[in-house]
Amino acid sequence: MKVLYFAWLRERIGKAEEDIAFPPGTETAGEAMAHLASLGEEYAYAFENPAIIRIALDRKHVPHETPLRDAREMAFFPPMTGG
Amino acid sequence: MKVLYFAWLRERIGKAEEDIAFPPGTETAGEAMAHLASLGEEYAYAFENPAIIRIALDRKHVPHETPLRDAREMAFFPPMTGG
Amino acid sequence: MPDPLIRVQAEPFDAAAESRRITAGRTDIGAVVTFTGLCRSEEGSLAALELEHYPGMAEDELARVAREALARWPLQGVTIIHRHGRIVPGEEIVLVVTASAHRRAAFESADFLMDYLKTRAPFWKKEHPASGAEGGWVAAKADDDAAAGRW
Amino acid sequence: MPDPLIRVQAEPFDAAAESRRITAGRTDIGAVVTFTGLCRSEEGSLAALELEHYPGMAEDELARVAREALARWPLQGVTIIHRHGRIVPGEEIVLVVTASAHRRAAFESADFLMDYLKTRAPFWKKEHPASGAEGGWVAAKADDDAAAGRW
Repeated sequence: MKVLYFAWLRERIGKAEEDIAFPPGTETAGEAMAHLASLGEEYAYAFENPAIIRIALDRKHVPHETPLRDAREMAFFPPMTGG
Repeated sequence: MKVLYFAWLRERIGKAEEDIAFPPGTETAGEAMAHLASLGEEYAYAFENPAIIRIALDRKHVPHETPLRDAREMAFFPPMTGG
Repeated sequence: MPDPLIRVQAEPFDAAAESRRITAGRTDIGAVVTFTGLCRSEEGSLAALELEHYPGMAEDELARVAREALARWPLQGVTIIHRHGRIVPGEEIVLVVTASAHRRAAFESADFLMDYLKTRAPFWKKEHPASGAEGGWVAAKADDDAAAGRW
Repeated sequence: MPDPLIRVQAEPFDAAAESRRITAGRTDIGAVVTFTGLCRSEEGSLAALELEHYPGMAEDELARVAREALARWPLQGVTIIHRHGRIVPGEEIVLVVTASAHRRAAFESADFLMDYLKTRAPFWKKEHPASGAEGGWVAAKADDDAAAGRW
């Protein structure tokens, strides 16, 4: 799946996007995040406080427990500060 | 005293302003209005519903019971509809 | 506290220029709200509005409500412009501009100013119908008083 | 119901032109509210803001909040423009324009749009200090969430 990172998540991980093949049994957006957090030190740092991370599936805000189903793009970012 | 009329008060009375010497004993803005209402048919028509008339003394909104004291300009008008 | 800019005029105004006048050269303003009130045609039934005002008192009352807003909210600028005379549908009647470091103060004070000037500023609207019939004075609305009572 | 006009762009915008775009040639609009959000220098401590956004989703979310406003208030026009990229103090960041027959709908919907886009639109601000030190990401404010919760 195409995975995007924004703001300090992007900076901590060191890339803006990548393709990730999530392991079988990865059902929800939150489980996908937990998998990413296991990919290395920079990921662990980015996701050290999972409760504050916002997730979008196919460009829509979703709760962490949302099933991935056939989503094609997932994005992780801190709370928004636009406006 | 200089007396001004605006909007439909001006139209009913047929003039925008005039000088009025109020009779001795005219203490308040409301009493001044009652005197004006006695000056003729057009005045009686203009002031037929005194409760809705707004009064300004020297260009400040005042309640009807406000003493005239040494005010130099009094204005009568309907509720405002600007904005 | 900045001085409010108050104008009562027959001429149209330029909302953008008034907004720029407040913000130009400054870097401490985070939010600018402009309110523009326009003359509606009421589905073609209105040919024009005639706005009568009390010269002198109109300016005084607009300045009074502006100073009240400046006392209640932390504002870096307040502008109120109110037109008088004949105004046709589509034309602008009134402009309020407020500027503040923060958006809440800018929104609330602009809203307050419109409510307050509607019930305090000595202006009266007469409608000239498109039919050519004799015009009538607009009646004050109870909900304008209620709106001003919110503050 | 009118289509909202949504733009996400690096370039500055022209608030007056956007307001005119909504009102031009119409006589059924009685109230136009514009909100402009500007970059503050924080008493000289800020050199610039860098606004990152999620292309595609940013436009979608702004359109979503605009459609929500159109569903909740009787509006004749809604425009939202949000800039991204480097923005220096004094420059404009965001514009919201709402137009309605009546002032209450125009005020409330503009206020709503700003509260909502702050908490839903995927934009992130990084501060570049005037000192030349490494910039930091602006933290989301709890009172922005509280403000959005009012609606």
